[in-house]
Amino acid sequence: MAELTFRESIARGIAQEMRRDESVVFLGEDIGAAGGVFKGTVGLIEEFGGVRVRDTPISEQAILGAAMGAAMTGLRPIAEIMFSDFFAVCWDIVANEIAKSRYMTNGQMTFPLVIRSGNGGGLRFGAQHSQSVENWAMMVPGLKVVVPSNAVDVIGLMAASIRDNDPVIFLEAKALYSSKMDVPDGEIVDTLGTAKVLREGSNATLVALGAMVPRALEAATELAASGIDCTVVDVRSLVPLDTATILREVSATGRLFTVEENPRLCGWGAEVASIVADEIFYDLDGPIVRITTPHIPLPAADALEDMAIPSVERIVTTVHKSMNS
Amino acid sequence: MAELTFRESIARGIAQEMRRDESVVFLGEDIGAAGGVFKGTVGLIEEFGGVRVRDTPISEQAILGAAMGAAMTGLRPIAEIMFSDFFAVCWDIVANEIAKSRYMTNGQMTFPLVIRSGNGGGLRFGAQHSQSVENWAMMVPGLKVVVPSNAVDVIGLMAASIRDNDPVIFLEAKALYSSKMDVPDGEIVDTLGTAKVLREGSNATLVALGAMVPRALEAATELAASGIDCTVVDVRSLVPLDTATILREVSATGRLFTVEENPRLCGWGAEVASIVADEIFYDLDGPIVRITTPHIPLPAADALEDMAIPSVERIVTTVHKSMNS
Amino acid sequence: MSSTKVAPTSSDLAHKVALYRSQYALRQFEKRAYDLFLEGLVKGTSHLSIGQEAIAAGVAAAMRSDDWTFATYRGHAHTLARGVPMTPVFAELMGRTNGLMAGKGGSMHLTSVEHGVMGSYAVIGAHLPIACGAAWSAQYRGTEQVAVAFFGDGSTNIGAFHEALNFAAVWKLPVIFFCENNLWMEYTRTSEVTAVANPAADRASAYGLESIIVDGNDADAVFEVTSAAFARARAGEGPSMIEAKTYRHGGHSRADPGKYRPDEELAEWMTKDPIPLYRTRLLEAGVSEDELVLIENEVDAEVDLATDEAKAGGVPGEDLLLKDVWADGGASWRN
Amino acid sequence: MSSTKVAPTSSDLAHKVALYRSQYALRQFEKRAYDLFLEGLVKGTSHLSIGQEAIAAGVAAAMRSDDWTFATYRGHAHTLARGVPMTPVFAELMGRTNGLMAGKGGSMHLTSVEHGVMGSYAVIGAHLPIACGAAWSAQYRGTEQVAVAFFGDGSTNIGAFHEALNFAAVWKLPVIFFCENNLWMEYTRTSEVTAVANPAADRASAYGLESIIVDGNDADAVFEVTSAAFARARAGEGPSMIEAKTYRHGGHSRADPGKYRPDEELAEWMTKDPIPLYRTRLLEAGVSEDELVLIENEVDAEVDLATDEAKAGGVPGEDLLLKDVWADGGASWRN
Ligand SMILES: Cc1ncc(C[n+]2csc(CCOP(=O)(O)OP(=O)(O)O)c2C)c(N)n1
Ligand SMILES: Cc1ncc(C[n+]2csc(CCOP(=O)(O)OP(=O)(O)O)c2C)c(N)n1
Ligand SMILES: [Mg+2]
Ligand SMILES: [Mg+2]
Repeated sequence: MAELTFRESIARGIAQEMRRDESVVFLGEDIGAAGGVFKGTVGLIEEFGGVRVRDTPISEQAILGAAMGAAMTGLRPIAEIMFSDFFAVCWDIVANEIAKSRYMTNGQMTFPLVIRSGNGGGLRFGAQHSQSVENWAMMVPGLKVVVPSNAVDVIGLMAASIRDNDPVIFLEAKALYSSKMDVPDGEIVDTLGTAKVLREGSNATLVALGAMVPRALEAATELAASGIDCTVVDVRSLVPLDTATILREVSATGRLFTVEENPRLCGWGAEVASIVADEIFYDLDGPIVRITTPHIPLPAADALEDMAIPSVERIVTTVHKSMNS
Repeated sequence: MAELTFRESIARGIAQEMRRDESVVFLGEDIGAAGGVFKGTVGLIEEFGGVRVRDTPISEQAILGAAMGAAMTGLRPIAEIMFSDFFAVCWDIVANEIAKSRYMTNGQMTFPLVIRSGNGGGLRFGAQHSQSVENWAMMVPGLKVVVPSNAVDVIGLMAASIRDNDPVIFLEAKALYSSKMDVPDGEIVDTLGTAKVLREGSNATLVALGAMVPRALEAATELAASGIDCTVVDVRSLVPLDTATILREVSATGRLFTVEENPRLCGWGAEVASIVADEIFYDLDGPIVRITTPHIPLPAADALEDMAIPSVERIVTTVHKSMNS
Repeated sequence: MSSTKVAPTSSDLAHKVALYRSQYALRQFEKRAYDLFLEGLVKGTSHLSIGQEAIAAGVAAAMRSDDWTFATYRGHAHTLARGVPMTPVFAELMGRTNGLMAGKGGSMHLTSVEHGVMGSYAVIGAHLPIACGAAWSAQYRGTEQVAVAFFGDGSTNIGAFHEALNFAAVWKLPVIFFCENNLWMEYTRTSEVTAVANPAADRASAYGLESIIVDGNDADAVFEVTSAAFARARAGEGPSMIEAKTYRHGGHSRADPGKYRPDEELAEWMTKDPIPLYRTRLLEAGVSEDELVLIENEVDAEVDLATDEAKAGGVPGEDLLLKDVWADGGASWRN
Repeated sequence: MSSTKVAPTSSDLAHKVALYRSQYALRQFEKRAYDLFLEGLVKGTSHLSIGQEAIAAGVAAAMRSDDWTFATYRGHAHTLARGVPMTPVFAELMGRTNGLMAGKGGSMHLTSVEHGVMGSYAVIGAHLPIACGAAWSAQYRGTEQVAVAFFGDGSTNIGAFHEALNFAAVWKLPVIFFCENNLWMEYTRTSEVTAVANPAADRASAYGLESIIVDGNDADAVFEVTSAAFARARAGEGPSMIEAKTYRHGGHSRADPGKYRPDEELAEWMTKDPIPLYRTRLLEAGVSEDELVLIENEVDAEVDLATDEAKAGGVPGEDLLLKDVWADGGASWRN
């Protein structure tokens, strides 16, 4: 057992898998000697050498094209896109090539690859370095999408993603990089497509993802103090989506609140809300409410950014208001 | 009054605005002498010349970058992205630059530009030339998204988009290009953010977009024959979204069915469903059902493509099943 | 344009006869594909490379069977040239269950991993970085396999081209970038939208590469220049870029008559049609007319048979629709 | 690296003194910005160009007031050099209401349309095609305005670079692509991931452009070479690409100490610090020490005042949060 930060867990998860499987290789900008701009890959080049851990030019299409071509010919590459905002410069390789080629070839090709990326706001980096793009990936058929919320899950889900035979978009909440946690020794391997119930309540179900998970938990504690007892579900994996757990937990309380960092329109919460409104409509006791960042680009100033992203306070107020109306 | 195809209406709408305003310019691949790959721009270079209607290299980032830079310095460019799938090669310019720059500069810049693109399936072009990407655009704050369903709306909404001072993603359903309609003479200018009620019913509300609109209408006729009387709403504009009309029409019938060409997860229908499940929950008489393309890349074979995209038959069956359960 | 002339030996001749057969087969296949399109049996789009066969045939002849081809939407010839049988390719164009990808990819996405045809890519430029990835994996595993990516003149102006070329050069990857310069994009002349005269070759130096131009209508020249590039790649000397001058006889796709091209230009290039030229060369080298006619008849029969076999294929159903989104064979995104 | 030497005239001297003032001001501004960062008052990131001031100052001096600057995230100097006052720039870094964009953009997105600073772009390469668009609009309207896009050595390997260069060349756009080659990307040496020695200049020929290299630590040389490019652009002769050799004294961003760089390399470049060198040049040309000290004192006072003014700015509230997504001033996406 050792206390690790979220960022340290990334290197630990990758190292665990690189030790186990020679076909795992890793490429990206400044991931080698520099240890990554977020220091998430410190020590990897030292342990695995410059052939398996390789710095690239600033050429995101080349990075992901290389990952795709390597995956279809037998390697299991991990590629880093430094900030998830930069998916926009290589989206064709992700959405049109990697996501579709297995299907288009009727299963002739397999793409066991992971694209990891720093995602989301909270660091006052402004609109082009702070986006939550989990819904960009979720809406494209053929991509798995994993978003851990703590250091232990980072390791286990990273391992599961690397071992998975499909392309996984692995989004690391930048706001959580320095969060800490006790992490057990030894190999950790988790399972994709499993949500976790972090807290059981009877009045409402909060469904949250990534950096919103600790906030939902904190809000639940506050709400409990004022008599609203909430279940909190950490989605962890958008594709595959553990609808069984979500539907069960929403049925049990009759109320669903999503807590989303992505801008409002067409977020993962809209998908979850729609599934609930279709499949367990008659179990609902009241409106489905999404708590999201407003539909705006993220501002840089700390005061503004804090207003934009759902805060504990906003979660508490919204749930209160909706439960008491 | 003249009978025009959807594709002819595009050139007519653009010409109407280019005649009116010298600052409207038009660029894209093969739009000039060739008249566009879908023959949507025939006659424009002849009327407006090669300075205002300009062929480009196969450089989508340059095309949209040029449109953006021209818009911020006083022109009103129209840019064509031949197939909407190719947004993936220039998504940074769309999602990170055009969409965000007005906000980031605190309103110092304005981007009166239109990006038009052939969208959706039905032509057996396979997964990389058939996508419905309206949700790609809808989820990015700062973009307006317009999707006409008939020739008259093409002209009016094109004019409104060109005159609008914000960036508009104008998606033309390829499957509708050869559909025909009587079009009045003279100037036609429509209003963004207005949905149209095409049919009033009392049992259920079908909300459809683009190429799904004629199918929803046809399904409504069939359903009426078997006693289910449906309202049909043509959304027309995803951003701004005419929630007033949608909420009113869903409230009136108590049931919502969306008919979407986009793959299932995080489509515009999920957004509409979520708004309804939040704001008029107590007016609902039963589950909200989304009728979508399954969450798969689109197959090329005609038989498979026809199975994938919502058909009149599938709409009818789904509504029947849900209303009678 | 350089092509070393050496007196043919008998093994040379066998090789050349095979090259002729290959070019002739590609031509006959595509003529039939066009007929099937006009008959309404090919439902989507299709992009023929009639006139450009010397490239597909010449490059394929220089490849090891475990090398990799990355083609574009104009990929019929490159697919067949690697040994993929005609029947599944016809069937794919027709959207049948016996298609190369059971109808799921269509004409623009022909793929046969078994034959090293690692996909046909329909978004301009994408496959150039992807080919780099295959080359990287060969380099990593030490297999001496080489990846070849074909692309058109118009595709040299897209960002992915630049990223792939630089990346391959820096990592010294065993990849060959092969530009088929047929002068035209869809309906626009490439020279009107390109800053240099030779869209690929004039940019080689931007990546520290040698500038190589070859007569793309001469299968022997293509074979030679490409063989040298393969040798460099296998020796660890990194990527090459080759620009072949050629012409497509027909339109860009489907039923496009290609009327935007000046008559004289087309007429001039018709005189350079690689197939009759190569036929004459073989006759001059001593191959008999009878031998060539025999080959042609065999190929014609193969095309007829493949057409019939393809037509006999079934119509794909829902099992295929929901097959192989994921590695587990299914399409489920939830539990 | 070329820089024509001519005997200074008095008007020359005034111009040069102004250039010195500009460089000195850029330096002092950024030193203060760094202090504010360490104090925790600059909350997000910031990328300093200490060591590269000769470029921002030299290019700005060659611009017409209605020309356009397109900068990167490393854009403080380019913004200030166009005449934007220090106070709103400091305030923007601190996220205050009196910031240049009221705190909504931050350090990486400095924009002042009023001064022709048409934005700072934080995704590598994006602004190169955008600058083409501004140049296109100048060409269309016949205004003889010119757009300048600054970018780093590492940015030459991204797709948008290639597309913009070709596009500008083909359309003969009045745009200048200015590469500030400071040898490093973030923490990786650009030469390790780039196929050519001069990442911009060695690629000029791929776009039919002249290869131009200049000493980026010599404001006079920068001014001259850029002035010539402006003249070409205004004369309708199209784009230019200029590569300036320079060095950043500090790390890439924020508190990065830049330890990955060899000590000798940094030491060597410190001897080429553009500001003391230029100061010496002025003294040798007959400008008095007193005059320079006066300028320096004025600038120092300006920096102090601007710091205080910026700090006095308010904290932005919800009105700003929901302002100006759309041209109507609001953020509403529905009725
Ligand atoms: C990114 C992208 N932009 C545009 C297209 C549409 N398109 C398909 S083929 C083509 C012309 C390509 O010309 P060239 O590269 O010369 O190849 P050729 O078709 O002549 O073989 C275009 C513009 C596309 N498929 N992808
Ligand atoms: C598309 C993209 N990829 C990566 C980054 C992260 N990044 C920011 S600055 C930088 C280094 C740029 O180096 P260079 O172009 O030499 O400019 P310099 O910072 O030296 O001025 C990188 C990789 C980015 N902003 N955008
Ligand atoms: Mg071509
Ligand atoms: Mg640099």
